[in-house]
Parts: sequence; C-alpha cells; structure tokens
Amino acid sequence: MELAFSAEELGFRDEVRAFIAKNLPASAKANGGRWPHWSKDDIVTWQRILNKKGWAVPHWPEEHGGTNWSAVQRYIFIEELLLAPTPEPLSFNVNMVGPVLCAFGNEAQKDFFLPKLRNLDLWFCQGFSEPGAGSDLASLRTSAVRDGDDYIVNGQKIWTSMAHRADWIFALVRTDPNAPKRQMGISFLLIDMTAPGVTVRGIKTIDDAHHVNEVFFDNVRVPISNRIGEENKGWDYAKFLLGNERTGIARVGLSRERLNRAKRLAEKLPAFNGALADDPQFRRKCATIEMQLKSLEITVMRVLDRQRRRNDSTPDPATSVLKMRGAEIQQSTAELLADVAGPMAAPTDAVRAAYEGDFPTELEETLGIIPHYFNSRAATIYGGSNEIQRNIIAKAVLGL
Amino acid sequence: MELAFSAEELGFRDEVRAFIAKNLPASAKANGGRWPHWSKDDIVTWQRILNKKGWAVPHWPEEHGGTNWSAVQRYIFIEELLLAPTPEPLSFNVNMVGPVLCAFGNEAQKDFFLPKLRNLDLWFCQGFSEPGAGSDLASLRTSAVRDGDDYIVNGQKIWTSMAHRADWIFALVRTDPNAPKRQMGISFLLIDMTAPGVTVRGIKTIDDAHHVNEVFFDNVRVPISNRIGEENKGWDYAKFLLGNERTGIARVGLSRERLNRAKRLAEKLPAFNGALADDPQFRRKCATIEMQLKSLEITVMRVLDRQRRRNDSTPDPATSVLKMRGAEIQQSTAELLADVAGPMAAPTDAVRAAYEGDFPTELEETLGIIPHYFNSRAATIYGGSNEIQRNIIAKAVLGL
Amino acid sequence: MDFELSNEQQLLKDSVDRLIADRYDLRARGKILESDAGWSREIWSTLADLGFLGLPFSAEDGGFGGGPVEQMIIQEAFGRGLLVEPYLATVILGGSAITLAASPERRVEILGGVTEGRRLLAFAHGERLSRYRLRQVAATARGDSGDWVLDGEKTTVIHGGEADTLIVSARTSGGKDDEDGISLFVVPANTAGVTVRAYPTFDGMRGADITFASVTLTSDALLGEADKAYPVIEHVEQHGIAAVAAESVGLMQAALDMSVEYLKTRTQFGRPIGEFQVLQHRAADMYVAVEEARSIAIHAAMMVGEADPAARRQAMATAKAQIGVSAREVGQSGVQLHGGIGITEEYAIGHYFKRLSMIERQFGDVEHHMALLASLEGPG
Amino acid sequence: MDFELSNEQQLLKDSVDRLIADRYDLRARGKILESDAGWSREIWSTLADLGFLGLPFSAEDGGFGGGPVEQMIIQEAFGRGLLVEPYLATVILGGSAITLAASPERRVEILGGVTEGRRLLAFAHGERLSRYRLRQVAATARGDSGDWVLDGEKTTVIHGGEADTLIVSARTSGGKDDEDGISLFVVPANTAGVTVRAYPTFDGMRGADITFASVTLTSDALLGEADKAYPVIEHVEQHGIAAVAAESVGLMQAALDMSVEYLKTRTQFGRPIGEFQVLQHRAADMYVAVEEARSIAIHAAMMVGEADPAARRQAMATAKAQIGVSAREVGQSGVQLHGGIGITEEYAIGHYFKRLSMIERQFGDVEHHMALLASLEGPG
Repeated sequence: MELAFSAEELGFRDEVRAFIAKNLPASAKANGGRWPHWSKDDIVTWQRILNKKGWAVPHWPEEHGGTNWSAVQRYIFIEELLLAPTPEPLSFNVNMVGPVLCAFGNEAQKDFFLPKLRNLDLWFCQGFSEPGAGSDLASLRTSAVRDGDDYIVNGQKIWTSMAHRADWIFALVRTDPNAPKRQMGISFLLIDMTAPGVTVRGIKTIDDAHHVNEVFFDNVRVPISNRIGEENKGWDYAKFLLGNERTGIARVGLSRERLNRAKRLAEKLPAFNGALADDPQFRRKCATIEMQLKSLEITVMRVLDRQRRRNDSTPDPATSVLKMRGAEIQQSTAELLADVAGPMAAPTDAVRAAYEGDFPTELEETLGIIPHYFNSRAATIYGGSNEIQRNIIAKAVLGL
Repeated sequence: MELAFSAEELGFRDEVRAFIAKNLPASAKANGGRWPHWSKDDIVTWQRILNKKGWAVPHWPEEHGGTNWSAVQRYIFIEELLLAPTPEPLSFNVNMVGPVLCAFGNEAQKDFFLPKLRNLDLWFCQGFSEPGAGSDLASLRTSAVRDGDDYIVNGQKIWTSMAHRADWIFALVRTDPNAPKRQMGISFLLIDMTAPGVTVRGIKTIDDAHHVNEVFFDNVRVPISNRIGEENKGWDYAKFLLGNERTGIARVGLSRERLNRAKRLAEKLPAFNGALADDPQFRRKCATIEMQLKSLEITVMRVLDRQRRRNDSTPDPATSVLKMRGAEIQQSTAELLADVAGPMAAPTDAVRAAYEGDFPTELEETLGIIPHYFNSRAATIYGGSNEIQRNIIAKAVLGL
Repeated sequence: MDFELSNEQQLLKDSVDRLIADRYDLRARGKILESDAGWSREIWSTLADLGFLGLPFSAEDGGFGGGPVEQMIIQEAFGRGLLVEPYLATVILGGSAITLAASPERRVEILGGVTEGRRLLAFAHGERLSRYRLRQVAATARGDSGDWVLDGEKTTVIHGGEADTLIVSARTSGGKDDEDGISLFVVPANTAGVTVRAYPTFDGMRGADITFASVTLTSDALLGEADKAYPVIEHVEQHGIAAVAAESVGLMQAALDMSVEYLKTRTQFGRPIGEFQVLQHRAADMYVAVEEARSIAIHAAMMVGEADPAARRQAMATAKAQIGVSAREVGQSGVQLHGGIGITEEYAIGHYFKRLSMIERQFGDVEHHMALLASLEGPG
Repeated sequence: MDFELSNEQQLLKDSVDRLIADRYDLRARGKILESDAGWSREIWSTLADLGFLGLPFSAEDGGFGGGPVEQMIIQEAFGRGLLVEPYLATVILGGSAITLAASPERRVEILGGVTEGRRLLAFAHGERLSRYRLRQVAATARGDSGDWVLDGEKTTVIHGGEADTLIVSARTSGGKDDEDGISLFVVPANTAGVTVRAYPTFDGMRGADITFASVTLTSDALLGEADKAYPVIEHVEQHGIAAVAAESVGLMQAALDMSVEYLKTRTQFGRPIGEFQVLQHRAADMYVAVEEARSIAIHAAMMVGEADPAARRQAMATAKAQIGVSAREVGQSGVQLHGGIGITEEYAIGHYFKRLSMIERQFGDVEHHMALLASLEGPG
C-alpha cells in the first residue's frame, strides 16, 4: 500500500495544469466564469485541442485513441479540467457511446464513428428516459419494428440533454415486445437526428434555460447496420454504458471550483458582522465541504484502485457512493454560492436588457448563480436518483 | 384567533412557578441537578404534594380529582414542572392507566384505584411490549386463559420501565388466540406484581443503569374483576391510552432545562478560542435549538387547541409530529450537553469510589452527562419509534 | 390563546381563497406573467375592491384596520396562488414605512391612494454591497439650503419599476456602517435624476436597480426624523418578514399537497411511487416542516407589532430563520419527489420552489438571522 | 498511489485478525472487563509476542520499524474487537512522546521496555478546565536548584492508573493559555506526591485523575527542551488521532455488519425489517459514512508523519472531524436500527456506540477541529 501521490503523478498533474493554462482558448476561459458555462463552440474547440494532443479519450483502448493512463492519472486529468474550469470532453461521446462502440461495435461502425466521436465531428445525445420510464428505465416503450434492412422507430424520449445541439442520438428501443422479461427485447440503436420523422421539442427548465428536450420518433427509418451488437441485447450494452468509466462521476474538481468561487465572492460582501469571508459560520461551511471533498476524493481513488484490480466489466456498486455523495456535495456548493449571492441572485438574465448595453461587469458575478442552484437540484435526480443509488447500496453492497 | 398568552394564562404560569419554588423539597431540588434525576422517594413525595394541592391529575374528570383546566393551562403546568425541573407526576399512573380507568373502569375499580393512583400509593408500570412485538405491538403473545373467576396468565413482557419499583402492572394479554384479526382477542388486565408467578429481571442499559426490565408471568392468577372493560376489547383501550393526554409529549420544558444547563456549563469551559459560551458555533447551535423549540411549542398549542374543538377521543395523528420532533430535539439537547462536557464525560459513576469520599462537587456537573446522552437514544425508539411516527403521518395525515 | 378564526376572519379567508381559486390558477398566472407589465392591473383593482390594499391601515389613515391575523390570512392565500402583484412592495413594505414614520397628513394622502389602488410604493433600501446588513447604507442625502440632494444606487428593489412613489434610505451623517445617520425620503419615481432599470426576477416578481444622480428633493421629502431612520427600516423589514412568513406557509402547503398528489398518481416499477416508504417519509418530513413554518408564522404575526424592540427582534429573527429552514426543506423535497419534471417550467412545483428560494433571500437568510440570534443573550 | 497491501502487510493483517477472532469476542472481552484489573495481562503478553507493542518504534529504539499502514491495520482490528488494553496510552501516546522528544538513551530504555511488554506509559496532559485546548496548561513545574517541583492536576488521563511511567505536561513559564512555556516530564508513577485515582470509563477503557503535590523530580525528568513542548504535545495528539481514526473504521465496520445482520434476521409485521426501505436507506447511509471514515483514516495515516506542521495540522483536523461525523452517524444509526435492544448491555451494538462516542471526545471533537479548519486559510 502506498498512500501518497507519487512524484510521477504529481509531475503529471503539473503537466496537465500547464497544458490547460497554455491552450485553453480565451473565450472558454471567460465563459468558465459565468453560467451557463460554455457555448457549443467552446466545447467543440476545446475537445479538438485535446484530441490533437491525444487526450480526448484517455480511457479508450489505445488503438482507438486511448492513452493507457493509470486510473489515478485519469482521475487527475478530469479533475484538473473541472477545477480550471475547462469545458469537459462531451460525456455522451467519450464516456457513453464511445466505449460501447469500442466494446461491442463492428469494424465498420468503429471506423466510421470513433474518430468523429473523439474529434466531436459528430455530437451525440442519449435517448434512454421516457415519460413513463424514469427511474424505472426498463419499462421503456419506444418501438423498433423490422422492415427490410431498416427498423421503423416510433415513440418518445424525454430529458434528452442537448438534443437540440446533437447530430446523432443513441437510443434504447424495444424490438421484442413479447420478451418474457422487461429487460429483454431491447436494442441499442444509433439514429441520425436529421432523419425524417425525428422531432425535438425543448423543455424549459426552472433555471430559465434550455438544456433538455423531448425527442419524438414518428416512423423513423434506421438502418439495421446502425444497431450496436445483437438484437434484443441492448439492456446489456446499456448496463455496460452506465457502469463504465465513473472516474469523473464524483465531480470533485467541479465542487472545488465552485467553493473557490464562493470564497472569492464572499470577500466582497458583508455578513451579519464583518466581511462574509470572515464570518465563522461561512468559514465553517467551507471547511465542512472541504472535509467532505477530501473524504470523497480518497474514496474515488480507492474505488478506481479496486476497479483496476477487479478486472471485471460489471459496474462496481461502490460507484453508487461516488455518484450519490458527489451529487450531494455539488448541491451543497451550489447552495453555498446562492447563499453568498443573497438578494443579488434574484434578477433573471433580462436584467441585461434593462441596462441597455451598460451592464456593470460586477453584476455578472452573481447573475447565473440562482439558476445554477435551481439546476443543481437535478444532480440527485438524473443518472439514477439518490434514492436509486441508496437502493443499489442496500441491495448490491449490503445484501438487504 | 387570539395569539398571545392571556393575562390570566400568564398569571397562572406565575402561580405554578411560585408553588414549585415554595414546595419542591430540598432533596428533589438537589437531585434535579444530576442524572439519573430522582429517587423513588423524591417522585412519591412530590406527587403527594401535588395531590394535596389538587394538581396531581389536572386532566382527569373533576369528580376524580381533575382541575378542569384549559389545554393551555395544562400545557403551562407540565412545562413548568419540566423546566424547574421537578419530578414529573408518574406517567403510568396519571397519563396512562388512570384515564383508562376513568373512561372504562367499573365503579369498584374506580373507587379502589383512582385515589391510590393520584397519591402514588400504588406505583403502576406498563406491560405492553414483548420480545417479538416491539413496533408491531399487536403481535403480542402473553396469554390469559379463564379458570373460574381468574385468568391464568403466561408469557413475557419486555422494556418494562420501572417494573422493579412498581406495585402493579397494567398489561395487554391475549384472551382469544383464534380471533380473526391480531388486534382482536386482546384484553387489558391489572396485575399485582406481588402475585405468585410474577418475576422481574432487570435489563442493564448502556448508560450503566437499571431503568427497564423483563417481566415474566408463570401461571399467574389474576381475578377477572381486574380486567378493565370488556374481554377481547383491550386493543381499543390501549389505543385510547396511547392517544390520550399528549400535552407533555413534546417535552419542551425538559429540552429547555437541558439547554440552560449546557449554557451554564459552557461558561466555565474553553472552546477552540475563548470561552465555549462565546464560541460562535456553540451559540448558533443553542439558537437553532431555541428556534426549534419555539416552533414546536406553538405547534403543541395548536394541536391542543384543535383537540379541544375536535371533541373526539381518537388520537389526533398530528400528535405524531409532537412526539417525533420532541424526541429529536431532546436528543439534540442531550448531544449538546455531552459535547460541552467533552472528555470530562468519560468516567463512570465508579469514579466516586476512586476519590474515597473526597469527590469534588464540580465533577458532579459532568458525571451523568454521557449516560444521559446514551439513554437519550431511546427517545426515538420507545413509545412508537420515529419511523413509526413518520409512517403514521404519511398514512393518517397525508393519505399515502 | 385561541387559534380559532372569528366569523369575520373566516369570511375574509373565504373571500381571498375564492379569489385565488377562481382567478389565479397557474394558467391564469402564466398569462399575467407573459403580459408586458408582468402583473395584472385588473387583479389589483379587485384587491382594492375587496379591501385588501387598505387592510393593515387604520381607519383614520383611510384603511380598514385589519390586524396581524387578517394579514396572515391574506398572505397565506397569496402564497398558495403565487400572486405576482406588487402587494408586498406597496402595502406591506411601503405601507408600513409610511405608517411608522409619516405625519398624519402624509399618511392619509399616501395610504389613501394605496387603499384605492391608485398608488404603488416601493421600499428602496438595499444596495449592491449591503446584502442583509440593514445599517450598511452608502447612498447619501446632503442638506442644501432646506432642500436635500440625493445620490447613490439601490439594487434589487422589489417592484421598484412599478412604483410611482419610492421610499429611499440615504445616509445623512455617519459612516457607511453606522446605525445612526440614516434617513428616509419619499421620492416620486419621476423626479429628475432618478433612473429606474426594471427587470423580472426568478420568482415571477419584478425588481429594479435605481440610481439617484443629484436628485433634488424639497424638505418635506424627509420621512420621519433625520438620521434616525434605522429603527423604522428594521421594523419595515420585520413587517416584510411577517408577510413572507405567512406567504411561505401558503406556498409550502401547496407544494406539499401537489407532491403528495403526485406520489399517489405517478407509477414506477408497477406501482404508485407513494408506496415507497422512503418517499412517504420524505413527505412526512415535508409535512413537519410546513407545520413548523405555520407555527412560526403565527408567532411572527403575534410579535410584529410588539412594542419592545429587543423582544420583537428576537421573535422576527427566529421566525425568518425557521421559515428559511422550512422553505429549503419543502422546496427541495418537493422537487425531488417530482423527479425530472420537478425542474421544468411546465409543472407547478418548480414555481413554488423558486418563490420559496427567493423568500429565503429576502429580509435576511437563515445564517443572517441565526447570527443575530446567536449574538443576543438567549432567553435562558 | 496504490491501495493494495504488500505481502508483509497482508500477513500482519491476518495475524491481528486471527488474534481478535480467536481470543477477543464479546464474551471474552466481558470477562476481561469483569476482572479486577479490567484488562488482560495475558493479551498484553500476546501483543508483545506478536511484535505489536514495538511496531511503530525504529529498530535502533528496540522496535520493529512499522509504518503508518501497518499501524492502521493493527488499530482497525483492535477497533473491531473493542480491545480494552492500554495500547493507545502506552504505544501510541506514550510511545510517540518518547520517540519525538527523548534522547537516544532514553528512547532505548523506555521503548525497549514497552516493546517487551514490561513498561506501561500514559500521557498526562488534559486538565479539568482545558477541554480540547492543548495549550491550556495550569499544572506547574518550578526549577529548584537543578531539580523540578511539579504541582497540579491532570484529569481523565487514558489508562493513567495502569502506567508505571507518566509523561506529564506542566507550565514552566508563560500564562496558562500560552503555547510557549510548556514542558514535558517523565514521572515514575510511584514518585512521592503523585496520587492516582483510577476508574473505568464508559467505553470499557480506564481513566485516571492524577494530582501532583510538590513532586520533586531530578533534572533528567525533563523530556526534550524546556518551555518548548507544545509542538510535541500537538504531534502526540495527532498520533492519537491517526490511531483512533483507524480504530474507528474497525468499530464502524463491525457496527454496520451487525446492524445489517440484524435487519436480515429481526422480523416485525411479518417480515424481516430489512425489507423496509427506510431502514435499507439508513443502512446505506451508514455504509457511506464508514467509507468516508475509511478514506479519511488512510489520509490520517498518510499525513501523521508529514514534516510540515501546517499541512499536518490541516490534514489531522480534517481527519478527526470526519471521523467524528461518521462515528456519530454510524453509532446512532446502529442503535436505532436495533431498536430497544440497541441500548442494552447484552447486545454488542451498544458497546460499539459507546466506544465511538468516546472517540468523538478524544483529541478534539468535530466542533473543535472544524473551528481549527475554519481558522486556517483554506487550500483555495
């Protein structure tokens, strides 16, 4: 057992940090300081910079662009991106559909998609949830019926993040409605968003923004060659996807970045007595979050280390701890920021218009904070709610 | 709607306070300052003083010694007792079996028992829980079989508080094992603890004390005349008992008394910087508990007020809030005290012996604190655990 | 002590409940928000007709002499309906400032106008760097041969863009963090040098940033005594606390009701999610939080008129802290119980969560009031 | 970074685990507690034979040169077994004080005796009114023509009644709250003027109050440099933190395991209570708390030897705070999940809860370390 970061690992961290400092475009750097963080252009540009460097998909097999880094290196890398902050490599591409293609795609699929996923030439989104199938994913109803060399897809997906920016969607569809178990009879398709019959309707969320969508499929023709793996085995690939690459799932760097932001802002604002940054309760809250992050960070490394030695592609139920605690701490930091901003968090973005081009830059600092807090409530809902994570721990870890 | 205490109510509070100051015996006053609080003698003496004053059983019908006070007066009375603190009127007698006798006892039972209950000439304990029937009370198995004018009782009770001090026990027993529902076929008996076949075995608890017991019944003869009400209707009387007189259930005065004690102790002890009493986090914790107590206190009054207007003897599910929050706040105050005492809370009572009669009085202040904290964990377990209270709220209040 | 409503109070409650039920469902409110003004003059007239706009003012000031219980009844219903009209700004904040500090003539003039729905007030006190610290006032008013010259900026003034009459705090002596030396002024919104930048806020209400550039006021603009406005400002904010406390109770009860309803109807894994015990218990915790808020809102109503400033300060801080704790618990749990749809604009729960979140940040948050309470000698 | 145990570490773990499994179940422990001494010399000899008593000391001091991981392995097993022998007092606290401050000769003499199981140490630092403030020392030692005269009282000294050798802090200059001016002395427990009052503590361990009345010590009683003992005392307490952190992990894991087992076997309402979702989730929260504690115990082990005092201070405060938070969560939940029997002496869970509760109060509680962390400039 060796508990400290090695000199090599610390050197690697410095290398990543220096690379970011040198290569992050000015526009992305500026947008990192406000919410919502980045434009599509920021995200695409940065991923291409990483791809050029060979760092776009560190955890993929080397023949497809992976770096063969250790789990600790991968962790250091993603956390440095979050901490800077930089745009993150698009998770749909690099953490979700990419590894599924690497593991289960045929050669033609790999050749066509993998380079485009890496370089963000194609932007994917994820079509899993349906109106009647949220936490209960297996009850999905979108159907795909064979018709010659195609499937005819009908149905509806919901909570599809960034569908309005996406070129393709990877979707779970029901290919055998008569399968004996609900988890059977599901297939995993890649669908071109420009195909006739695909419609995207934005869902406005309470942060006054457009992140998520409904996606409707009305007799959409999807070539059978766009199915990944075997027909009716889609649930296995989805489980693989959900269990795969949880390196960044705890999002420690993101929480640290927010905490730092809250501290900076607190220096300018008053508390009941004195500066907020000197307020005992504020400092204690920051110290509590730092303590939680330290515990979480070491837990992440322990899980990664175990995964390395486990050599098993099924998801480790211990990652539920990372998702659950990571989400709770993210919410704490979003709350902390919103608490710091206080009444200054109230105005919607329309306040800019009221100033007619004369908007004071200091006001930018607090402008996105409350919608960000609102949006943070989703962290314990999406990707398996915290209730689901606790169910998993109780059943899969504790055997209850 | 009239929101403030009236002048009469405030006058009543002063009267109670003055009576306590004048009449509480010196020994009870001294024992109130340490844990466990009172000797049997303290409790009996004080209840007799109250009985002489006519205040032993305020909520009983007037013909049996009640005072006809308003709900607010009853609340003020019990809270003043807790705040002083004085010994409480023995709940088994005055809140449990007494009101059941008043409502369902026959004349002979009333004539014999009620005066003795009031004056604590007989000390009752409660025989409800059994080893297999904790939260699931209705699954009790202690049996009572008719034999001439007697029942023959066999079985076991557990968690019987103060059974080792008690003269009598009121117990739920199964008189019809074949009843179609578990809640049917149960009867409510009064049993003399000195009857042959009754055995009490003390259970040592983690606070190193003897509060609770197992009570064994081995062919105990109980005259049928000691059954309250009808045979096989005991569950109804038990429900009445559990729902009856929840005035003191939130125990606001008790929590206030502990909070005051913690503040006094904190004045002598240091925190990370300066006196603990000036420590921002300590003060904030105290302020939080005070806020919770204020909210709880008003909630108690609202529930009492509603009960008055409800005119219904079935329990108000809203009292679950009082039990649950009251228990949580009691635990907070016990924790606060234990936190204040810090390492000084570690010694067991055997420390007195080590001093060979030379025990410094200052050490008395912290001596009982940690066992009291340990014991406080029972507050969310007994009398319907907090899980059960939340079930009740969800089902009976929210209709889930 | 008696928690039963009198017959008159019950009538008032029926009247405001009917208004909300009949004319203020989420659809109607959505239409109002989409209108140019972002609030409804028609509703405002109805509020005037029903006597709600003059409710707290005494008869000699042109009002109806309602007490704290009446006010609580109204505000709770407004909370349930998520009312976006400038009632808090005009009647509660502006109204109490005038009631507390103005001369009898001024009171009649201004409050009479408010009661009839002709006048809209706003209380312009907070500044960009003041957060919740009431004594931190950087705007200045300088005496100038009988007149006053006002300079400075006020931010996130509640319904500041709607008001015709602004009540503005400014420093007339002392340093920016002194309690002494603050004065209040009545400033018509259309006075030269006043620039109002109005915008919507996340709760469907509206705010404004208002700058005062050498605004010249005559001597009668001064409201109350010069340099001595701090206790008035504190008391105005306490009236705000009592009002949002009652409003919160309406918001929370509605949030609880709709969450319970959702638990009963939404199915997952083949059964209503309300059968899952953890969700039942979370709903039970929401219920407890609502009950605590309701109790403390009653306390706030009881104490907002208390003459002893120290007792009042403690009570109002206790109330606002508890409201903040409950609001967060109920708002966040309501969203969580709704799952994904909880954070969409289409469902009601998100709107309640947003208003509750804003109320947390009005008139001091939990930490502010806890720090205030911790600084007081406890009641022992 | 690598969390895998080396072969040697795995052997050590197997050895201590076997000891606990074979000879330290709750029954065996109960018998030890009922004995006059309240702990077992026989077990102590076995600990010596297995090399555990000299584990952390260097070979030149007569020990076995074990590192922080080895120490963690041992302590975790001791936690699982609720070991009541004076290991913390003698090896960790006493041992680290000697290691940090004594001359090479003294080290060999004392630590050699400890390693062989012949010597028992105690660290007598806390006083009645010092609580967790390490610099608050009222006991005094006065120089008297080459000798020292020691006066004062030390309270709740861990295993102070068992030790033959006390390491005592006393003020040799400065005021009672100064960091400077504190010195450490090695005092044989049988020195004239030393009165030891020993008693059991609630966790099955033992404590003592020790008074020093004009205790005359020769000059070689001084441990390290006069007036400069504060950094040593702080570091000794940090060794204590690392040790109880690892011990807590053992305690918590055992508490979790037995609670889960209870949920699987206890039936109410006709089914195992482990089928109730709220109890499942509470167990899941316990699991998370144990994992966090385990992670931070690793951090503590990693940092307790850190040369930079500031970095070490931050790490050890973080560790003790997290341990305290987890200990309370796991201990209280374990009892709650057991229901009534959870608070009886007959069941194991209560004993784990008690030891965890005591650890919360050793070497500073959550609030103390949080205040320390909040006083530091954060790592930004």
